Amino acid sequence: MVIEALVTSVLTVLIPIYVVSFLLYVVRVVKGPTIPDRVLAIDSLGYDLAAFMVVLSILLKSPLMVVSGLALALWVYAFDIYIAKYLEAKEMGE
Amino acid sequence: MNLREAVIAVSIALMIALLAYTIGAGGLGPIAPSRLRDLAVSYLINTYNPWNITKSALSLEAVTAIVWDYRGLDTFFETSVLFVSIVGVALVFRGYREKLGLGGKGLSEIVKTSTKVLTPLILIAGISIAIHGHLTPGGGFQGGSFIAVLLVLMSVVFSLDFVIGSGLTSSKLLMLRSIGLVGVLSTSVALVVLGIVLGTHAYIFQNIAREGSPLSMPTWLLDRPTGGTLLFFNLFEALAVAAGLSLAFLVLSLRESEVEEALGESEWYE
Amino acid sequence: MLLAGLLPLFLMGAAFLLPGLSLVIKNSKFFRVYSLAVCTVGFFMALAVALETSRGRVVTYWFGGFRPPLGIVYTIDSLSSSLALLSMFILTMSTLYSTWMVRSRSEYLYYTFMLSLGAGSVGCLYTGDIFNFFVMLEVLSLSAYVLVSFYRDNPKAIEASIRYAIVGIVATSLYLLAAFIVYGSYGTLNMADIAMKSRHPDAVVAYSGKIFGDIAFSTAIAIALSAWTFTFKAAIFPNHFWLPDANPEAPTPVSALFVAVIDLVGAYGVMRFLHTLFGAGSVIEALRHDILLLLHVLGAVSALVGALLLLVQTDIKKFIAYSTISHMGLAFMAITTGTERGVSAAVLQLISNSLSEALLFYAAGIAIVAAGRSLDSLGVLRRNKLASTAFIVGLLNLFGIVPLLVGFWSKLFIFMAVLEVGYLASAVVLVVSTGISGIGYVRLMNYLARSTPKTREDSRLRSYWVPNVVIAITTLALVILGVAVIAVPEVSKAIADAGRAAVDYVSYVRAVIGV
Amino acid sequence: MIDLVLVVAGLVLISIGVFYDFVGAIGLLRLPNFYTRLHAATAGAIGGAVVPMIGTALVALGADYLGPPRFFLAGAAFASSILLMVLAQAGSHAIARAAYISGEAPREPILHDALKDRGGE
Amino acid sequence: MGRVSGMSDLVITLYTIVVLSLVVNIGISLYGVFTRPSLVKKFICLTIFSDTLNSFAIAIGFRRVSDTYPSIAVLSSVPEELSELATFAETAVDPVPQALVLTAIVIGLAVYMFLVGLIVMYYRHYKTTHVRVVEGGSVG
Amino acid sequence: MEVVPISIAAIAALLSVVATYLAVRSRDMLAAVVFSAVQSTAYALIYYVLMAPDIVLVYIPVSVGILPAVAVLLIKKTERYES
Amino acid sequence: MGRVFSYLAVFSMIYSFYVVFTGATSAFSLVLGVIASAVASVVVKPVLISRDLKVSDAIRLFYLVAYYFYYMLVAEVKAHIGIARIVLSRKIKISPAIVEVPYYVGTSYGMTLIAGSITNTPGTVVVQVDTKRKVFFVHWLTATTYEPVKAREEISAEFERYAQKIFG
Repeated sequence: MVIEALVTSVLTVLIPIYVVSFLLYVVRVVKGPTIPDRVLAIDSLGYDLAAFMVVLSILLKSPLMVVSGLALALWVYAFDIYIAKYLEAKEMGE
Repeated sequence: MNLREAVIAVSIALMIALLAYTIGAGGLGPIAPSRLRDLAVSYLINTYNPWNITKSALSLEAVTAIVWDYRGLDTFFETSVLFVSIVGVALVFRGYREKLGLGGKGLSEIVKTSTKVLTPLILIAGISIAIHGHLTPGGGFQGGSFIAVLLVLMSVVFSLDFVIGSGLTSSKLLMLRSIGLVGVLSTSVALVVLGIVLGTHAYIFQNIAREGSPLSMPTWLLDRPTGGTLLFFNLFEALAVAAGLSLAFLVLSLRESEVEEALGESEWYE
Repeated sequence: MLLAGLLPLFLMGAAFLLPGLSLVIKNSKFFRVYSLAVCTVGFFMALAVALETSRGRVVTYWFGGFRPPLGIVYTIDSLSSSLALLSMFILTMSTLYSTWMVRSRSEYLYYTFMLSLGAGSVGCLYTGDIFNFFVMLEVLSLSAYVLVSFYRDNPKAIEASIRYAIVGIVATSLYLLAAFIVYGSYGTLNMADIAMKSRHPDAVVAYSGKIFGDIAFSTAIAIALSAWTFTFKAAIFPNHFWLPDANPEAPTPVSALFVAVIDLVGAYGVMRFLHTLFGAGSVIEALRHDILLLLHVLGAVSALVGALLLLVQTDIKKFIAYSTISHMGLAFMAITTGTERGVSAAVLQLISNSLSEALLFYAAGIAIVAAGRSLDSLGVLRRNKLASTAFIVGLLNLFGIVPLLVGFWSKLFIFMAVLEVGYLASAVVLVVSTGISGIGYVRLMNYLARSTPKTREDSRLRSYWVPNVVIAITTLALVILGVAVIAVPEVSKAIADAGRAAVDYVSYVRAVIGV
Repeated sequence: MIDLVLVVAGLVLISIGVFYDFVGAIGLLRLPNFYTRLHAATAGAIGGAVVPMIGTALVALGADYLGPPRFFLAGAAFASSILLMVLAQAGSHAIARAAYISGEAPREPILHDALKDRGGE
Repeated sequence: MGRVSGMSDLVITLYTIVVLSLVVNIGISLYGVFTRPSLVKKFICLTIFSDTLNSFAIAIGFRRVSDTYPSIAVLSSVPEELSELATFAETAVDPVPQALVLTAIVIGLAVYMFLVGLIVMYYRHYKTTHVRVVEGGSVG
Repeated sequence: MEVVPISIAAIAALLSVVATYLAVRSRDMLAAVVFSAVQSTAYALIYYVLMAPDIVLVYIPVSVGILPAVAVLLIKKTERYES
Repeated sequence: MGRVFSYLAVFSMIYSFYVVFTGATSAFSLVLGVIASAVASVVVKPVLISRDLKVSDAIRLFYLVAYYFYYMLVAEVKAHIGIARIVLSRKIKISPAIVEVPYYVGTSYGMTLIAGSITNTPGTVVVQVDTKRKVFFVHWLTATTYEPVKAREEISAEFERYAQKIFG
């Protein structure tokens, strides 16, 4: 019971900081100015959101939801790679 | 903003205003209700209910149970839509010839090696999500799309040459997809066929014994429930989706030089 | 009834096998025979289902063995079964016609989509579940987009397909939104359940319990959204633009299918939603009346617009497409009278329209192969007595002045139906649009009799027996039906039954929920 | 007792993670150009994501009020953190390389550019 | 509920914000579909549009539980007795919209895949992704 | 207790409106893809907070993994800027 | 023998990841996992391993990976404190530069390990790699030297010592 209270209260305090940093990431996405900047911001946003989802699954007491974090991290990486390929190559299949 | 745009804007605004008003006026029940719709309660009670087995899917996961058992027909035709779309892409690009040796440098060595390391991990994560579809969140489509995005990733990172060269040609993917779909189809009618053989009645998409049709799929494997047909559906669906989506991407990302020959030979007869 | 549940699955499964088989079998003849066989079997399955539902019976099939609000159920009354029979008939005919008309290196792909189109159409008509209706609508629409773009070397075909697809996606998405809203407020997806609860908001049904929200508001917006979708599918006035774009660019057998498969589903949707689900006696009676009136006006407008635009066409396929718009408008006028008689008239109109448009396309197809799509090329048909006779029969049927043909009776019934509810203006519109389109039809006959087109060489022109068989069967169907509507009481009763089935929600609900 | 130690250690790691998350966000905003921002993003990915994931795994092992699925949570969180170590560096490198080759992002300010005369290749 | 009503109001307000933002998104993306001339932009707007509809459905399926947060619609272990199921049904969210949305997402994906094929083909023919305005076509 | 997750959902929803607006407005298609990825991520967070992990698992591969890949491919094959 | 061992190595890697990932405690998961991992290892082995492994490789690997992570941890902590200081200070003081950093490992896995370590420590990012000349081009946030050899001492020498031993 002590553990539950401890975990819940600490996480509840930490979550606003997470949300603020997400907002700051989004500011960078909106400001740009270039595509790599935006992608970089999305990249960090995605990884941190993945971690956030993992953390949130403890707070929401639904351990089974944790896989979504992994999925987000993986496909944000994939998104990175697509944009990188776009910038580098002449054709996507190259 | 010209007149046409203004008309569109106004009508859309009207639509969303109506929608918002409907929601605000309680058209969909109270906002953030504390009681569920009764149908949802029926599903939740029955999803794993050994005490009322004729209504149950014997799956711990209510969403997978609804997707593949209670509303299995929807999902079957959803897979068909995917099938139609993938074959449609093949139709629009028909006549292409996959060519090896068009060259392809892919991305840098570091990305290549990292993706190489990731490959088995993503693959096993996808398979794991598919085979635990009736126990944890996930299922056939989720697992299959994991694997499909892996193939997309490989064709981007290593180049198309690498993917085709390692044996994943479009006809092989088509074959895999057909196997998956035929698996889904035969799982859905398996008990009907068995019922005809044994002389009893069974429904299409039947999973566990129902009133008047006593046939049932195996419900336990070792120490966990299998959800009857759900395990098979998830596996076949994962195969079909993985093969199908990568096929579609493969065809879409063909290089222009591979397609332009096919475009030259006109086969337009009206 | 296992057969009913199996039919769409059977068509779709047959389509699944085709690309797989293509890796093994390279001979395109096999695919023609295969898909023709599948369609024929499907037609007889639909026929069996239709016979089962005659005399007002409602057949249900529970998928997975779950009781209706819990699982998906196919609910087939004489309305849906007769329309499905029509769909399957035209599908079989078109497939047979395609074996002559369509030549391509990858024919198996073409037949795959024909089969999935049939599966989608029959699934839409049979289903008793609004979400399943959406899924089948997507099967149908996607197959249609693909088939429109079949001649991908023709830039116009690609363009038409894109336009059709973009607006089509929005339309089906709006239907999806309507389905979500209905679930949100009714707490169920089953059509019979909804039909019951819209009349008796206090009803408690096993498994789905009571309604959840204020159904008056949500029903209104759901009807508005889904009506938009259905007018799009049925090519009614503000949403008619896709048909003259897309239909002519599709292969001719597919153009022949459009009315019997896609427009039909749109009209069926309106019948189901505005008569069975949220029909007379439901909570939004007054609003429903207004919506019906609006749709009636739209139907009248599209009847006129179609007839007027038809006059200026120089392309055979576009001509027939505009004629379709006009006739779908008439069907809509009949549906939206809100009476049993109106719906039966609309069913007859759909049958007559589908058969004769298909007949026109089949006959014109020969001319198109020989000389292209301009109206001049119709002169080619003079060499083929059967085709030219059939073409004239089709035109007369659409014109609707020959009492031996079904088109006459359908127009007469529509006329009576609109007069019955006192819409005098609509009766005038009916007559005027018939007159205007009549000018067009006479013009077409003139081309048929006089024009001397330049023909071209084509290997398909060596033998005509396949199109001739198709044309003969379709013409016979048209004539026999026209006689039977009056002479055979069973047929006229069946048509009346189909109309009653749409309005009679009680037996629909009773068959599914059992109260 | 061991539970409490695990949970506290995990919470400390999560807090460090939150801090680096914030550092990453601020760095992304304050640093002058794309290449310098890359470093802040790395801090956000490793310090801000891998560390709290490991922390969550520890917390999950300790928090027995979550029931048997907590092993699933711990395992998946740990597996995600391992994957993230591979993903983050490959992603950063890929986008940096692409930006350099395509010249999409301005390189200034930069004091020394060993790649300049090679055109990025 | 046994809670301060101010708290409850706050939750309802926040939840209304979610739903209304989704409704606004429907409007914006639909506007984009109909007014932007580029097919690629239409494609992107369409994906946003259908995503928004799906989110809307998920929002319909959410519920509130007194004292705690609702749980996912997955049983965490094989139930031993019937009462566990009743508790589950009292705390879990609505699984039906999730199942429907799952289907809808896949269908959307399928349609968009094909649309991309068409757009590529369009570009091969016309060398542009702009929709040409021909003979009164108003898809625009 | 439930205020925290719901406020996260509300913030994500507002963010998604901004991202959608920018995606519709921007003339650079690649930027539009990037903005729509932000919108997808925000939606994924909404799904997560509204307790739909199944949807998150299917939505993320589709909407961050496949559709952007296809969209980028499309832009590569056609043109990047709306003229 | 070597072939079988290669498969076995891949299989055990996949299977251990699977067990960690699912937190498997049930026989159902464990048994199905064996089948799935076997299938997966057969599929990916040609992609993953080009030369056959030997048994002796495996034991050495284990220790080295442990050491490697130990060093990595130290470097990470240092670098993270550094970046936090830079970012949160009132005026940002940086000296960004792209420098050449040579490396000497032979295999691509070793190279990736080093590059990954460099990128994963904030403050240095590998922008480009030339596998022919065996040089990384590293973007360095607080560059102190532009000399390749000296830069290697500061950035990657420690990583490389372990990478050399792990992947030779």
